Amino acid sequence: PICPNGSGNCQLTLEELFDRAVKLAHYIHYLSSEIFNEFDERYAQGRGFIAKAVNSCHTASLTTPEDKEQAQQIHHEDLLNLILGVLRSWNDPLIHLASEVQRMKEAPETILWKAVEIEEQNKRLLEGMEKIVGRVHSGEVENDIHTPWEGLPSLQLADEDSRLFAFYNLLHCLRRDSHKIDNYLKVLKCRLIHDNNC
Amino acid sequence: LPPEKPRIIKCRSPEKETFTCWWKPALDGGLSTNHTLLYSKEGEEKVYECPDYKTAGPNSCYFDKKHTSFWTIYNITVRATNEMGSNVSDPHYVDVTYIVQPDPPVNITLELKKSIKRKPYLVLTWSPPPLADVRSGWLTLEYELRLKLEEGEEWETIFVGQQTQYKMFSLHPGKRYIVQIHCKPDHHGLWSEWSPEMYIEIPTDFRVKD
Amino acid sequence: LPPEKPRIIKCRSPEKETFTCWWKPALDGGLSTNHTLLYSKEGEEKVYECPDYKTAGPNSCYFDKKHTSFWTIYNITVRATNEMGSNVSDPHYVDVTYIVQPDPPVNITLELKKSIKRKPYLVLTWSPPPLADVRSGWLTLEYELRLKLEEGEEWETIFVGQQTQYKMFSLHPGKRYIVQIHCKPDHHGLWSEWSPEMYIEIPTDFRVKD
Repeated sequence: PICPNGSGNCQLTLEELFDRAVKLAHYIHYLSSEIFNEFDERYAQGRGFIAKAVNSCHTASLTTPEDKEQAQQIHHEDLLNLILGVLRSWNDPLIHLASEVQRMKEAPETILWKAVEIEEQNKRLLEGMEKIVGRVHSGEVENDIHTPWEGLPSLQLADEDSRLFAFYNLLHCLRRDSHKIDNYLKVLKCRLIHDNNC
Repeated sequence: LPPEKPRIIKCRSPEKETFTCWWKPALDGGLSTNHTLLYSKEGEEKVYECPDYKTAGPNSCYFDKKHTSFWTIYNITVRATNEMGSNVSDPHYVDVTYIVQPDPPVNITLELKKSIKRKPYLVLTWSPPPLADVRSGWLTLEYELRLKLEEGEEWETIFVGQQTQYKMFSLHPGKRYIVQIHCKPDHHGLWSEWSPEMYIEIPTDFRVKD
Repeated sequence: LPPEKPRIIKCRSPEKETFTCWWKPALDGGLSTNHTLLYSKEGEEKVYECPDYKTAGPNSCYFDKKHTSFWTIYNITVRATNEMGSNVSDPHYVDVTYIVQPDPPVNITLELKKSIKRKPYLVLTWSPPPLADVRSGWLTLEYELRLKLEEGEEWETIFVGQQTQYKMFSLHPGKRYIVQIHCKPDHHGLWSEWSPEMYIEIPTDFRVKD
């Protein structure tokens, strides 16, 4: 870290902030994939959930880049705000995911642990992204991009198939959105820090 | 008789920008059969036809950049039609994010070096496959190498993460080794083929003087 | 007399989630002295006091998950106060990523093997410390092993990168060796303690037939 001589305050460089954000986003997506795969193997085999899980993520209304060109053309401040918006949109569902998974019949320890770990690390990444946006953003950090989640009742449905589908869909969306965040941060890091020469 | 049900064999993307699907044509009992690939994308009612039946050869459909989206589920079917009727394959759900299979790494070099304490070690370096744009950060590749003694049976496989260089420390002096490397997108996708076999001989005089 | 200047000795994090700082208390000339740890975060004027003086024992401050951020640099000082006055340590800057010191590797095994042409070699294998293993992909570790003849003086240290296995070729038949391994996060951070000493005897009949 740069510790300016004599001044009472050292500061992390933008590169260091991005390095940590990329590593953390990579880790969160790794966990999200693992928890999805474990849940899919244990609870979703043969239930045809994939066909139903189409276009039902609570963050679908956030228009995010869907290919390389879109990811490269979007202004970095807009992409940073989108990342913040997706992260904020997951705060609430992740809190409930962690508590609802604990209520599931013999939910394996590994799924339980991951749900709690993802919730904690997501909050941590949000803290870091707000710091990065604060550094990069000329103006005030935009706080409005955020999509509400009304999925809690479906996680508590009595009918097992519907309840399991609600979990499946939430984990499917978590895997997708965490992968987007991981990918966008890698693109932004290469663009802003390495001049597109990673 | 109308044709039997065709079957979509697989879909692959070599560089996370375009993708191709291949199908197994329906048995046509001698009548000339025509195949049509149809797809719809998550969140849209519209059904599209394959944009390009040519580029990737027979019984294939090539989706160029304009027709390729990520984090979106494609519902793909193939319909076989002859003069007696038609038959549709089962739907094939694809999110291109999960079907990326890159080409093998290139420019592999093997170099023998001596550490400060005269221990021999092997430095391997390589480059990502040319098609893969890792510079922009859109695609991030991970690598795995394997090596074995020329006359040996068992490969030793080592995952090296995103590095494009690796130092091998524990080598038999006087032996010949075979080395190969392959790669995969981080998180999702499939391992590439192994790179062509490369040979390296560890000189005997590398024996450490006790 | 007011107390002398206290000194912050070190700060360590076992897993990038929490961290602890220790200080050397000021010489107090017999008067009862009280120590207070204060810290501020980069870019913030606010000054906070140590959240927990107990958990990590005397003359220490423990920062739990809630108080640990790895997006900022901490500016930490310790103030010693007695009835005659007080004195403040020099500031100690802490970036949690740089002070990670993992626990040593575990499950170390030593196995003597004979290669195809009866050449003996020793295969060492080990596992990452439990905490790092669970967090794979988040805490990437590198390893270094050292060995020496039991009656020898000098350790031979070998860096083995991220491998969790190593083959040793040049060993003296009939001798006893001591082996230890330690690990470090791949970019920043500190070497762990050495693992407990392990012993291996190379049988005499392992004489190398050239």
